[in-house]
Amino acid sequence: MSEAIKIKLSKKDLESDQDVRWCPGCGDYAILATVQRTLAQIGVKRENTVFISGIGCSSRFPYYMNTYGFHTIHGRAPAIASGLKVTRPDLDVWVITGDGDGLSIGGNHMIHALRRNMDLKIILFNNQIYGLTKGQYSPTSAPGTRAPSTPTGSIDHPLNPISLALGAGATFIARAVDTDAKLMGTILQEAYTHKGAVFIEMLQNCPVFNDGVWDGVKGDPVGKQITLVDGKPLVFAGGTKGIKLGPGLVPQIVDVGNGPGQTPPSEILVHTERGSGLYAHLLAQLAQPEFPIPMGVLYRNDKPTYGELAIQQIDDAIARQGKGDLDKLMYSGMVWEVGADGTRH
Amino acid sequence: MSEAIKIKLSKKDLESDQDVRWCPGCGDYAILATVQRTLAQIGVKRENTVFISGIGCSSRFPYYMNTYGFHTIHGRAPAIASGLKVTRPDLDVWVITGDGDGLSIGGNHMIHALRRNMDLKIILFNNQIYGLTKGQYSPTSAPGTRAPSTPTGSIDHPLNPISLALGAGATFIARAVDTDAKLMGTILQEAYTHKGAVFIEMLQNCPVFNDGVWDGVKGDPVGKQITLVDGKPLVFAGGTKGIKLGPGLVPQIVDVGNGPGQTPPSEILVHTERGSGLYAHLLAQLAQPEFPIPMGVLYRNDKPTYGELAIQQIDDAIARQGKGDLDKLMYSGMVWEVGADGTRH
Amino acid sequence: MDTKHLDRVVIRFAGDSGDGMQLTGTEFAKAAAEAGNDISTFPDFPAEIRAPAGSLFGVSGFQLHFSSSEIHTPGDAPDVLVAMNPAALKTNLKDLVDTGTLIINTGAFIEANLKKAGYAANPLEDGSLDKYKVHAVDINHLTMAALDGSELSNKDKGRAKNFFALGLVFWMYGREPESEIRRIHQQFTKKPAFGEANVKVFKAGYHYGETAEVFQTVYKVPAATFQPGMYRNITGNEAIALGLIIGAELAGKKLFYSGYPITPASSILHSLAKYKNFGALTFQAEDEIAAMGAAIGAAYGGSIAVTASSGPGIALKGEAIGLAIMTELPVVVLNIQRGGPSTGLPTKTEQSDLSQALYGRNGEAPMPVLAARSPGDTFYCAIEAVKIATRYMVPVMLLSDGYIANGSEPWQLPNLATLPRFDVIHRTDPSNYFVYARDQRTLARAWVTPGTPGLEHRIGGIEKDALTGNISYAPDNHEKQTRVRAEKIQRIAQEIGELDLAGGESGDVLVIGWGGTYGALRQAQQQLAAQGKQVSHAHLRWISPLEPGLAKIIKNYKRVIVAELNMGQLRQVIRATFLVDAVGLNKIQGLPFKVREVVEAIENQLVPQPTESTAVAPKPLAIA
Amino acid sequence: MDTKHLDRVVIRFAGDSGDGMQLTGTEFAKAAAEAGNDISTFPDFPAEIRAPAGSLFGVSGFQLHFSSSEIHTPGDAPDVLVAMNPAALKTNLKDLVDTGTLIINTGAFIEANLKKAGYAANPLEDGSLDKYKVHAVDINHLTMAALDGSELSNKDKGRAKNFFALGLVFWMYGREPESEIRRIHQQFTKKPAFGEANVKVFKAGYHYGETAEVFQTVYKVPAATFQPGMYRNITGNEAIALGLIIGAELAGKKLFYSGYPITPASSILHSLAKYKNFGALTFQAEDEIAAMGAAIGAAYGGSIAVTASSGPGIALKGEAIGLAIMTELPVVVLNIQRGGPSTGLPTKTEQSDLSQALYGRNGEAPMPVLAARSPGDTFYCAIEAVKIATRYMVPVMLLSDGYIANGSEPWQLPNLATLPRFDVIHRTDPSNYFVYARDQRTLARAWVTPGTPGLEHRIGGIEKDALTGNISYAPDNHEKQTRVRAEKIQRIAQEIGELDLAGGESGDVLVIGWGGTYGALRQAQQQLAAQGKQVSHAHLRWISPLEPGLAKIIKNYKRVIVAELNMGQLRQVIRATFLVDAVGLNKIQGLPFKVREVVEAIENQLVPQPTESTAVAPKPLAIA
Ligand SMILES: Cc1ncc(C[n+]2csc(CCOP(=O)(O)OP(=O)(O)O)c2C)c(N)n1
Ligand SMILES: Cc1ncc(C[n+]2csc(CCOP(=O)(O)OP(=O)(O)O)c2C)c(N)n1
Ligand code: SF4
Ligand code: SF4
Ligand SMILES: [Mg+2]
Ligand SMILES: [Mg+2]
Repeated sequence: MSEAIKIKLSKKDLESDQDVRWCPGCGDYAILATVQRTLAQIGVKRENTVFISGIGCSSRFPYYMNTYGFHTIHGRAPAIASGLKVTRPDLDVWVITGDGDGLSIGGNHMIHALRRNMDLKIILFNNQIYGLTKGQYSPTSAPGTRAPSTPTGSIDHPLNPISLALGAGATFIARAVDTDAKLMGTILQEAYTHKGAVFIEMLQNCPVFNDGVWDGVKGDPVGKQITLVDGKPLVFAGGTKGIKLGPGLVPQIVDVGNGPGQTPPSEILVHTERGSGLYAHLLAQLAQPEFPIPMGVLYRNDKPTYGELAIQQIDDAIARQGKGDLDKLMYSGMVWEVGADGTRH
Repeated sequence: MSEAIKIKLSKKDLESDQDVRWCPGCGDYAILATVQRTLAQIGVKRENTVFISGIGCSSRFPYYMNTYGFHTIHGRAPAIASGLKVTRPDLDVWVITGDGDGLSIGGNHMIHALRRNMDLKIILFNNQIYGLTKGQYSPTSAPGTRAPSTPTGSIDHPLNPISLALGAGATFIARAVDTDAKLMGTILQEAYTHKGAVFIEMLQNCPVFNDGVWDGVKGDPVGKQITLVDGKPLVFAGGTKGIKLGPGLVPQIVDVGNGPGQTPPSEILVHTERGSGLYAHLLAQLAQPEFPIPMGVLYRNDKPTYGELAIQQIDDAIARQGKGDLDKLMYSGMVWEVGADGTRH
Repeated sequence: MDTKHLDRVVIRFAGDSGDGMQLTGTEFAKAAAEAGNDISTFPDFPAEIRAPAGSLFGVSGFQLHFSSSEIHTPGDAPDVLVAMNPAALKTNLKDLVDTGTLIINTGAFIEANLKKAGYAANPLEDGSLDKYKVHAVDINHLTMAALDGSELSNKDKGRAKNFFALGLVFWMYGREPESEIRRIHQQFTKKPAFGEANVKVFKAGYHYGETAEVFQTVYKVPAATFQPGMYRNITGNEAIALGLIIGAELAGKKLFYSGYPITPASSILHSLAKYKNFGALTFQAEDEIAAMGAAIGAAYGGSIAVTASSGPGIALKGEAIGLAIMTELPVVVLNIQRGGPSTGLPTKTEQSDLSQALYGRNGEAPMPVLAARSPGDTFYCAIEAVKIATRYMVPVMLLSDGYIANGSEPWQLPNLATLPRFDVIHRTDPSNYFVYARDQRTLARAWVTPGTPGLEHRIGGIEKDALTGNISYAPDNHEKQTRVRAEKIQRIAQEIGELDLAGGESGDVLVIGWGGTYGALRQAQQQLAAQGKQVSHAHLRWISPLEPGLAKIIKNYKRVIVAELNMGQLRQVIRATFLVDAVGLNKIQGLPFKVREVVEAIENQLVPQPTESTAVAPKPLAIA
Repeated sequence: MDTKHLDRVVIRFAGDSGDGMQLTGTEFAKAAAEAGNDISTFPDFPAEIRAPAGSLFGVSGFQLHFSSSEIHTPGDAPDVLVAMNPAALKTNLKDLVDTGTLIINTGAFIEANLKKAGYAANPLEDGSLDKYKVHAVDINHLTMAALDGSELSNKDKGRAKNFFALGLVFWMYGREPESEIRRIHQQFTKKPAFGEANVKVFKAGYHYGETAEVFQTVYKVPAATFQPGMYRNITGNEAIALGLIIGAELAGKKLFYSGYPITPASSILHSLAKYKNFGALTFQAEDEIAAMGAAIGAAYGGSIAVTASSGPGIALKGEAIGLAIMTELPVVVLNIQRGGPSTGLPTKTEQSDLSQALYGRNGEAPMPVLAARSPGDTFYCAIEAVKIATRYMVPVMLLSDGYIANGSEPWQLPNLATLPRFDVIHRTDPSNYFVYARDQRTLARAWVTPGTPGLEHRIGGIEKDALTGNISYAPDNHEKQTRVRAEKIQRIAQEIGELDLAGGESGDVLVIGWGGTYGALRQAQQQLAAQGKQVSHAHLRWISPLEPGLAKIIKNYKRVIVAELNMGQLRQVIRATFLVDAVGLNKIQGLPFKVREVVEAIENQLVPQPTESTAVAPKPLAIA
């Protein structure tokens, strides 16, 4: 990412001159505002910031950012962003996608970009629906979702975006809900400083086609979510409840405390952003309705990025063979001369 | 799957009249022979058995089976097989793919077929290379693989096929190496009886472009693999060593026994095919060189298949609305009559 | 209060995406149909789901043409414009005929909205509307007034205002309010409170027209005369879905439909998903490639396999369509065209995917291509596509477009009993079966499906032996198979009926068209023929193979015009095939032809003039 | 022992995929080139990596044409066939000229192999080879004998037998063995034991020829005369890789190449991956769509972005190519064509992706298309593609094919210093910048890359305003932009030089060709012209836009033949553009034209005859 000299920026500086075209009440507005505010706080260079998206309501995002932006085609943003980032390491490249764009048609590019640890900051707007095409179910829709293409309910088992990202090899994984501006902001700050493949699942409400899908996950005190803090135990409901690992590697909800029938804090799992892959999978599997859903930074891991390694290989080659000599290159292999007499010498 | 009336079949009955066109010594021969032998032992109906493949050396497989076969296009076999299976539940549909066909270009169809729990038996021939196109590295190639397209070594982090399948939602996951005909046979037998998305990773040797990639994983006694037995502890090296779950959810190799510095058998993890998802992820993460690699049936889970549910919905609709009446359908909506006088009545 | 008789009226309802203009238009269209008019509709909505209120890009429009005589188009220009807010007025006024009637919801003409619409001054006050018959009505206020005392929230009350407009026009055109009231109640059985409110407001609008002396005249458009029979109002996507259901029935097979949502094709999937009790299995795939793949798998298994998309999705299916061509499996591919290239104009209409349909695959990969001409025609085209695909063992591309997909017309219901069946027979006889042995007449290979004992065989995308179907790299075999695949497509000509030609078999100008432009082209030809002009119109259903009828007549005209909503894609085929110096009438604006545009273009060709040079790559004849 | 002088020789080496025939052929070609002959080679190998030994489908062949005068093709039919086993004899004998020379490795003619090759009787004994000059040599045995006492395993010893054959032909054609011996040692520096063995066997073969009195004659093919200059032997894929490196250099930019492996394009990626020290960044993507996507991203960032594939992969790229067209970004797309449709004939050559290149995308999506004519020409075409893409801000499709990609010829090395540069300038001036403001001459928009302060802007695949580039659904704007995108392609004509025409600007027959058929067409024209026939040959480099030079002359000939390795794809364009009744010379066998085939086809047109009816869709003129 470009070294961010602190230039004073306001949210306004990051707003483009385009009218925002989302439906009134769409969760996308809140995410947009938070991104604009956070980038202003960070003081990014607008000219070195690029937003690349696919197709979908969420993918209209780049038009509204007063930075460079590319609204590409359905599902291909991670591939296009990869080509840009490896050739232009000086840029901050953000990818905006949706649950359909990024996990249905674009699922393969997504996992391969993550696998390569491309230095991209990918934000997936998960509204569990295809908004732009008027409300068909998506790969994250709950089983039984009634939508125009599934009037009697969807029958496929949804994907868990966090599990998929983890399995694919993302090195920074986080989750927040569109109504929690504060948490979104913190996550974006952290994501900005991470070198490597960032995957953020933004739980986004689509009031028109899937209103209230995320109502169930809002609120830590009421025991619907766990707000993750690195090094702190996995507790919720005001600290009265916690998660421990039960027999057969099955997570359990327990009452925290030293009283009878309670579990001592020492046995509660402690959140570790840089924890083991298995621990991260445990977090990924904590899902509604059985469990409160973890919010915040779930996983972090520092690995060289594809871009760094690619450029390293070029530098090494130059160090080893010297900067390429074009004439040498042309004259390599069996070369001979034909003289003025037209025959070979 | 078609109810298998036991008709006596020999391996020969499952061999087509086509010359097998793999390189001498290719691991594909052993897998082919085992599939033919096992299906003969099961006594399948050849006419109800279909092999569908993509493109690659491995994908030539269907030509050699004396069953129905479809050699399709690169990466799309799971999608094509899905269309066949949902419309023809009476057939046994096998999918043959490779690490490039199934995880590179075809990765998205793979995860979505698994997610939907399509009743397909998918066998992925993993030779960690693109054989048919002469040896480029694949998504499963070890980092640093030197291949025609990566003369100074590959730089992307490989995918773990088992983790991916698990994350996507496969309901039967197994692994074997091409030299272990016995284990391949058992797995195929088990897979045949499973209803739902089967994912089998066959570790296959490509003597021409990637010779010996799997030499390191052969042999339980020497501690290079764990042969999984449902209900039995995760031990290897002749039972002298085992796997236990260490602090921070990190698996550990320990000496098994009650002596000093040894770990009592009771603390060794016990293999459970129908275990928790987290346990399955633990198995998936046991990889060379730190760990011996688990062979056999890693995971099993019974869920309704996409096909069952789709047909259920049709039956329910008929039960609810009665068998569709075409005239009613045509005459639905606002219908009016124009009389002989050409005007509306 | 006098009554004026009109032959035809074109009315357009325009307002915010949230104002319910599509519903208002649809309901008024029903009333016109009910009253026995011929009708044609043209919904025109923005790409945004619900753009912010009052914005220019958020305006949604619905145009209705109703008439006492036969019509083919939604009309060139509205005689009446209902504008629910300033943005709607701003974006639609230019289309209104001079001296046209304007019904304006003054309640929405507040400072904020005027600003959003970019009006410096209020057009209601600056005299800029003087040349029109303006009816300024505060619909917002009157709606609220009508619902005074209702327990609905003000927001919900406001939602009802489109019913006021509907009531008003019901009165203006002397429509029977009763059946509409019934329909409203039906539609809101689940929310009776809303039903009540909407009816109240609808009546209020109706009575306002009656009482407010501003409306001195009631216009009556007498009933049109039709072929005797049963009719319903239908859109192209509804009809194509029905055609697929019936097509599968006529083939005696089950329907499998796989698709990935895309505008304007999605609603076909939505319709078919409701027809489960007809045994139709629908599959929403992860992308278009998978949708095509699943269709190929279903076809291999013996189903009537169909997939649909629009331009970008069809581009993605190209490689897999090639597999269906090589393995000779019957799959029907629907392309509901929209504006391109790339994402283009997703909600606008265009005919620019013809070349892609003909050539958008690697290698020599010819496939049959036909195009539907009107909403109702998509029904018959779907059936024909199923018939040809199964009879010739080949994937078939059926082209429709956003205009006929969403547009509607009164449609005479066919008598199903009279539709010819084409039952599929799958070969089951193992005795000397060869996978690529062909039928003498159709050149089709036998459709053998898995599950058939003794016929086990293997197929694939590599070139196959002309008889056994085994992999073959033999040079002569490849040439032979390539030519057979091409010849098979040509043979389909034997299934194609008479060319649809209006006007003489010779004359001054022949206009050739295809697909959704039928209405405008035919109407233009009729106008000019009525003036005694030697103008004919040939409308193609089949482009590959090219309709055989064309060859017989195309050289009999002084001028040939190929009219299409693209840069000249059919024109290229016509010129190459017949070496005729056909000129192009081309419009690439995301909109259908206006009859006037076609008439002018033909008249230009009627006055002798040098035809454009053809020494350069075809340059289309642009229209004003 | 006498010496016979020949003008030219065509020799083919044929054996198992494992027999090393490609190496043998390549080495013998080097020797011919070294001796100053003009050469042309044609490797022809199976789709299988290493098919089982002795199988018919496992036969791998390498044909070499070397000559004392200028040649353009690897020769119609071999004068000499080296057959290492029965399968090789069986599959190749039919091509050998009557009275041709046969060198047969009798050691491989054992029962088992004869059976695998489908020989009932041993052709060496049943007299079926009587009409040929047969040299029966037990190469297997002689190889073993030569390595008697070597510490290599018998398997490894056997591997050396191709060097025996090589030595033998070295002697037959009086080639200098020394430098070959040097080359062998170099190639095996890592495994000296093998090097030693191969040299031993090579010498044994050479001396066998010398001593065994069966070979009475040594044939000498004198050196050809060439343009003075530096030369190297090069294949099409090697040359295209060099062209990309140099093209980027001439543009003053970095090269980014993304690809997904596919025959016959993969080796370009392999070459470029070795050029890291030239700053070339190569990316093996997860599929072709991602490869095209990554190229678009790199172009957006300011790199010279290139992606390559073959037919099936290009089909997959279609939608993304449309995005590059809409956003007007420079990407070079290489299609190394192979036999289609679908997977088709992966290792065989064909020209059947022209239509796909021209039309294989949704909407009106024209793009420039050019084609390389020979291995060396791919170098210049690659440079030209980079130049046009960056100068006109458009994706460019460059067509090559398996024949020129793998075939080789002596290539005169250009003097890099004399190649004109076309340095790219990225706009950095923010003062009144409009994203879609265009250059007057090229109609290109400015190439502004991220990282430029003050020029932040947004682009995308939805139609854009003709000036600001903001989303626009305005009808007139769409028509305007569509026409500008088309006009931009036509403007490229101003960059195209003289038409390559051999023969008069008028005459009896004009043969029009494009791409890899150049050699056969040009040689046929030369033959007939030498006989005084009024035959000309125009070879097109640019198909979109069509070479302007063609319009001037095409009407000056009695007959026009369009010769292509497809069913008539260019012919369709020629007929539509010029309304000329061009007939087709079409071959779809996975093989290049033979000069004889072209000559015969032209002669057919020279005798007056009714030209085929053109009232039906173009039917090509088949060749015997
Ligand atoms: C190739 C292609 N296929 C399909 C479409 C139609 N389409 C546009 S957006 C979309 C899905 C959008 O869903 P999601 O990614 O969840 O975004 P959301 O609108 O919900 O924010 C689809 C199917 C398209 N534009 N291009
Ligand atoms: C669309 C398309 N892209 C690329 C190819 C070229 N191709 C054929 S097989 C293959 C990869 C094969 O690797 P894998 O799936 O691992 O099979 P293996 O040969 O190793 O068994 C590729 C890239 C193709 N045939 N089609
Ligand atoms: S449809 Fe849903 S996701 Fe799309 S803009 Fe409207 S509210 Fe937002
Ligand atoms: S290349 Fe490798 S994988 Fe392919 S057939 Fe040969 S040995 Fe097997
Ligand atoms: Mg969504
Ligand atoms: Mg492989």
